Amino acid sequence: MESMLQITTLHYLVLGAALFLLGVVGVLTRRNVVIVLMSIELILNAVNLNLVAFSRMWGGVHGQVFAIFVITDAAAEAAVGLGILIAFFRNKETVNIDEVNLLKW
Amino acid sequence: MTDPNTTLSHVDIADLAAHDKPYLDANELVINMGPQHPATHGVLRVILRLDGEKVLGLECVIGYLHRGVEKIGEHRTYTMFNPYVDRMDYVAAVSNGLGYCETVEKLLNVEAPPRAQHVRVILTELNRIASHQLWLGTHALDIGAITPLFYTFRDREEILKIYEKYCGARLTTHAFRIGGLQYETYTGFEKEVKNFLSFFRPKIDEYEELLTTNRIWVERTKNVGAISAEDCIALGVTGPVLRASGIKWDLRKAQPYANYKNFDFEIPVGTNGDTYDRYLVRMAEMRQSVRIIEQAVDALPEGPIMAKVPKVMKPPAGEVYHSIEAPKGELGYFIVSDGSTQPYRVRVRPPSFVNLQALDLMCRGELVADVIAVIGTLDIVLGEVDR
Amino acid sequence: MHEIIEYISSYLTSGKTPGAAGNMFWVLVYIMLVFAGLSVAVIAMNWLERKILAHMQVRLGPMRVGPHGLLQPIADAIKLLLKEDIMPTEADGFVFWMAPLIVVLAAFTVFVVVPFGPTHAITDMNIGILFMLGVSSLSVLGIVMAGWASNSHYPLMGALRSSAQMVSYEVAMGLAVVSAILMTSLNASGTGTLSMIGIVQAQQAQGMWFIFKFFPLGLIAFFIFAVAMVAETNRAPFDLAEAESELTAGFHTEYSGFRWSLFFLAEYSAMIAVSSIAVTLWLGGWLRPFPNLLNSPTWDQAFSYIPGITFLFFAAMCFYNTARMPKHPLFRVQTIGLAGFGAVLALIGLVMFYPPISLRVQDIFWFSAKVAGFMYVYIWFRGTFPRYRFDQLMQLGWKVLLPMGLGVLILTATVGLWPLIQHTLWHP
Amino acid sequence: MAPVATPFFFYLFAGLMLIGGILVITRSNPVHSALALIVTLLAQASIYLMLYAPFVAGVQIILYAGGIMVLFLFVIMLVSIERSMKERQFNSQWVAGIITAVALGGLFIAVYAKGTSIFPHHALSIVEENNTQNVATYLYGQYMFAFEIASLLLLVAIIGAVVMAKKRI
Repeated sequence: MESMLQITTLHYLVLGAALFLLGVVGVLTRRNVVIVLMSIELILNAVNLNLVAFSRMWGGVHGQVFAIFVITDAAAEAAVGLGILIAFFRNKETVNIDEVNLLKW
Repeated sequence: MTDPNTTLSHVDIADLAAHDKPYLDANELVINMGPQHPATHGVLRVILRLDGEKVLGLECVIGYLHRGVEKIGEHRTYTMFNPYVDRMDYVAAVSNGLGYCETVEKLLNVEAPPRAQHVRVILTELNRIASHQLWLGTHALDIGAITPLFYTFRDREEILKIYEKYCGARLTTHAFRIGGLQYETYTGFEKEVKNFLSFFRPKIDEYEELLTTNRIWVERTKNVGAISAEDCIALGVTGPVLRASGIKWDLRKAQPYANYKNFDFEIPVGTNGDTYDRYLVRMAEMRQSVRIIEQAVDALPEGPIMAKVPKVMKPPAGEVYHSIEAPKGELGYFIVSDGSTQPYRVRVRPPSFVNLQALDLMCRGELVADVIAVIGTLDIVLGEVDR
Repeated sequence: MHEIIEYISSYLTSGKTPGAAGNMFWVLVYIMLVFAGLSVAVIAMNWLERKILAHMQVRLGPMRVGPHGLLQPIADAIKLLLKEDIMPTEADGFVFWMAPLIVVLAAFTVFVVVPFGPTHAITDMNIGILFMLGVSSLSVLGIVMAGWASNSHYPLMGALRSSAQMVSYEVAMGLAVVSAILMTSLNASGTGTLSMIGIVQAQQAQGMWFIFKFFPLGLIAFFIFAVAMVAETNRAPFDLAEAESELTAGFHTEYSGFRWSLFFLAEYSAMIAVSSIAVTLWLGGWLRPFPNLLNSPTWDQAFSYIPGITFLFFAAMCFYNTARMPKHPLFRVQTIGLAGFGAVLALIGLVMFYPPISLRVQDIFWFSAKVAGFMYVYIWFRGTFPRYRFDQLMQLGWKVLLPMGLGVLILTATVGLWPLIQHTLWHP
Repeated sequence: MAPVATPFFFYLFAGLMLIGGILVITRSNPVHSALALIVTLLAQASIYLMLYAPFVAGVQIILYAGGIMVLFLFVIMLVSIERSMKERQFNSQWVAGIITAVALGGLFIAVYAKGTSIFPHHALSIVEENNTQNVATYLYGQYMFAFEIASLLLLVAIIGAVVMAKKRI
C-alpha cells in the first residue's frame, strides 16, 4: 500500500517500459506504414518519459534538455517518414509496409 | 504544368468509384460544385477536376432551370410571347424586352416613335446599371467582401422604384410593347431619373473606394481568369468580357439600334482580359450609362409613344435576326415567321450561355477560389443560360 | 465548519491567484466565473457582431426578438439546441462526435492562465504563454477531425485548408510572441518570464507597454501577431476554411444543431483567447491607460470611476432609446424590456462606484475593454475585406510575416542587449 | 505548491497513456490510431507536469500534439485509407514480433526487479519556478553544439520531406 501511494521513479520507469513495449509490438506487427510511424512515436515518448523521470530523480534539467532534443528528432523523423510515405503511396497506391520490398520502382 | 489539352469529357463520379480508383487520391480529386452551391449563381453545376487546389479542368452541367422559353414562343402570338422573354435574364428584363420588341418590329417593318425610343434607352440603361450593380454585389460577395452587396442593393432599389412607378413591376417589367410603349411616362419621371443620376454618381465612387484599390481585391482579381482577345472571338464571348480583353466591340456603336447613335458615349476597354479588367470595364460602363441617360432625359421629345401596329400581328413570312447589347453581351433574337400570328421558330442567342463556354478555358491552372471569382466575373444568369 | 470558512476566507487576503494559493474552493469559483463570463461574452459578441456588421452594411440587423434584437442570441441558442441532431450516414460516428468537443475544450482551457488582473486568474503558470499557444493549437486537431469524419469533400478541403493555415501562422505568431518575451528579460537579473502575470508585471516595472517598447519594434511584433491571430482563428479576411462562397461552410458543413453551436462557441472564445494574449503581451493586460504618465492618486481615483461611468453611459443609451420607442401597444413589452435592461446596467454602474468593488473590478474592466477593442476590429475586418486566396494566404504567412518576425526578433535581441554589446565592443 | 493527490493523477494518466498506446497499435483505422496517440501524448504532458518539467510539457503539447500529429492526420487524409482498412492488419511475422516484445518485457522486468536498490527513494527537489530558465541555460550553454546540430537536422528533414513529397520540383 505504501508503495502504491508513493510514486517513485520506478513507477515512471515501468510506465515508460510498458509504452516502449507497446511501440515495439506496433512496429513489428502492423502492416500500415502510418501506424508503424506512430508506434515509433510511442517508443520515442517512452524514452522521453524515462529521461524526464531521471531528470526529476537527480534534481537537474539535463534529462529535460535531452527530451527536447528527442522531440526535435521525432519531428524530423515524422516529416521525412511521412514524405517517404507520400512518395510511396503515389507510386504503389498502397500504404502496406509488406509491399516495400523493392529497392527501387 | 498539366497538359492543357486534357479534357474532362463527362466524368462520372460513380464511374470513377467503380474503377477502384482511390476515392481520395493524393493526386486528383473530382468535386461537384453545385447545383446547390452558394456561389454558382443559381443552379449551375460545375464538375471540377482538381489537383489539390489546382483546377485541371472543369465541365459545366446546365439545364436545371430549363423552361423551354423558345418552344413556348412557337405556341404564343407575338404579343403574348413578349412577357416570357423577361424571365430569361431576370436581372436585365428590360433589355430582353427591348431585344424582342425590336426584332419583331424589324420583322413587321415598323419603327417605334422617337419618344418611345428615348424612354426605351433610358429604361434599358437604367437596367444596365441595375444588372451591373447586382453583378458587383454578388461578385464581391463571392470573393468574400460582404459589404458591397448591401450598398449595391440599396442603390438598385432606387432603379426598381422607378420601374415600379412606370409599369407596376419591379423585376420582370414587361415595359415595352411591339411598336413602342404601352404606358406614357408618369408625371415627374424625368425629375426622378435625374434625381437618381445625381444620387448614383457618388455611389459608383463609393463602390470603387471599397474595392478598386483594396489590396486583397486586386490580388484576388488581377491575372485571374485571363482570356485573350483571340480566344474570346473564337468562343463567341461578347459584352464586358470581350471588351476587357481589349476589343472595342459594342453593338450600341457597332450596329446602332434604338437611337443610340444620337448619344455621345464611350466604350470602355481593358487590356489584360483578367477579372480585374472586367471589373473596371463594368464600373466604367455604369458611368457611361449615367451619361447616356442624362442625354436621353434632357432630349426627351414629345410625341406619340406607339407606332401604328396592327392589333393582330401577322408578319410577312421570312426570318430576321436582330441583336442588342444587353448588360451581359450580345443578346440576339432569331425569329422565323410563316405568316401566321405565331412565330414558326424563336431562337435566342443568350450572352450568358455563350460566355459560360469560356469558363473551362479561363479556369485551367487556377485555384478553386478563382473558379468562384471567374463564375462571378462572367456575370451569368442561369435563367438565361438554360432558358 | 469554522475551518471551512477559514479555508475559504484565507484566500481573500493572500493576494495570489487561487491556483498559486492552492485554494481549491476559489479555483472552482473562478473556473465557474470565467466559464459563465465567457459564455455571456460569446452571446454578447454574437449580438454585437450582427448589429455592428448590419450598421456597416446599411441594414438594421436583428430587431424583432427583444428591444433592438437583444434577445436574438438567446432565441438562436434555443433554436440550435432544439434542432434535430443530424449525422451523415457515412460519417465516422465517434470522431464526428468528438471533434466539436475537442475544439471547445481547447478554446476554453486556455482561459486557465488568462490574467484578468494581478490576482484575477485561475492560476499563474510558469509556462503560461507556452501553455496558451499549445492548447489553442490543439483546436486544429478538432477541425481536422471534423472535416475528415464528415466524409464529404467540402468539409475535407476546409479542414485541410484550415489546418495548413493554422499550422503556418503559428510559426509567425510564435516569433512575435518570443520577441515580446525577450522584452520581459530587460530587468536587473536579466531573466524573462513566460508567465502571463509576469509579463504584465514586467510591463508595469518597465513603465511601458510592449507595443511602444523599442519603437517601432514592439509595434511591428504586435502587428505580426495581430495578423497571425486573425488567421489563427479563421476569421475574415482569412476565413478560407469557412469560405461560404467556395466551400459552403468548410469543415462544419455537415454539422447542425448543438454540435454546430459548439463550433460557433469555440470560434468566438478562441477569438477572445487570442485577443487576450495580444492584450497581455503588448497592451499591458489589466493596466489602465497611462499608468506612468498620470500616476498621481488623483488620477488613480479618476480612472477608477471609468468602469462605473461606462456602464452608466450604456444605461443612459438604453433609456434614451426607451424614450424613442414607438408609443404603440405592440411595443410595450419591448419598451419595458429595454428600460429594464438599462436599469440593470445602471445598477451595475452604480455598484462599481463603491470603492472596494471598483478597486477589484477595474483590472477586469480594463482588460475586457482592451479585448473588446480587438473584437470590434475583428468585426470591422469582416465588413471591409474580401477573402484571401489560399496561395496568397500561405505567401503572406511564410514570405512576409515569417521573415518580418525573424527580423523583429533579431533586432529586439540586439537592441535589448545593446548596452552589453557596446560594452564588449568598446571595452574588450 | 504542494502536489495534490499525486498517486491518483499518476494512475489516471498512466492508465490513459497505456489505453491510448494499446488503441494505437490495434485500431484498423489510422485516424483512430492517431487520435489515441494524441490522448497518449496529452496524458504524457500531464505526467511531465507532475515530474516538475513544465517546459517539456509545453513543448510536448505544442510540438507533438499540435504539430506532429496534425502532420500525421494530414497525411492520413491525403493517402487513401479505405482499402488498407479492409485488408489484413498484421503482417506475417506478428508471432515473432510479439515473442520479441515479450522477451524484451521480461528483460525490463528483470532489470527493474534487480536494480530497484540503485534508485534513491526520494527524488531530489527541483525549483519549479526556474525550470524554463534552467532549461534555456543548458540548451544555449552546455548543449549549444547539440542545439545547432538539431537545427541542422531539422533543415535536412525539411529538405528531405519536400523532395520526397513533391511530385515535380
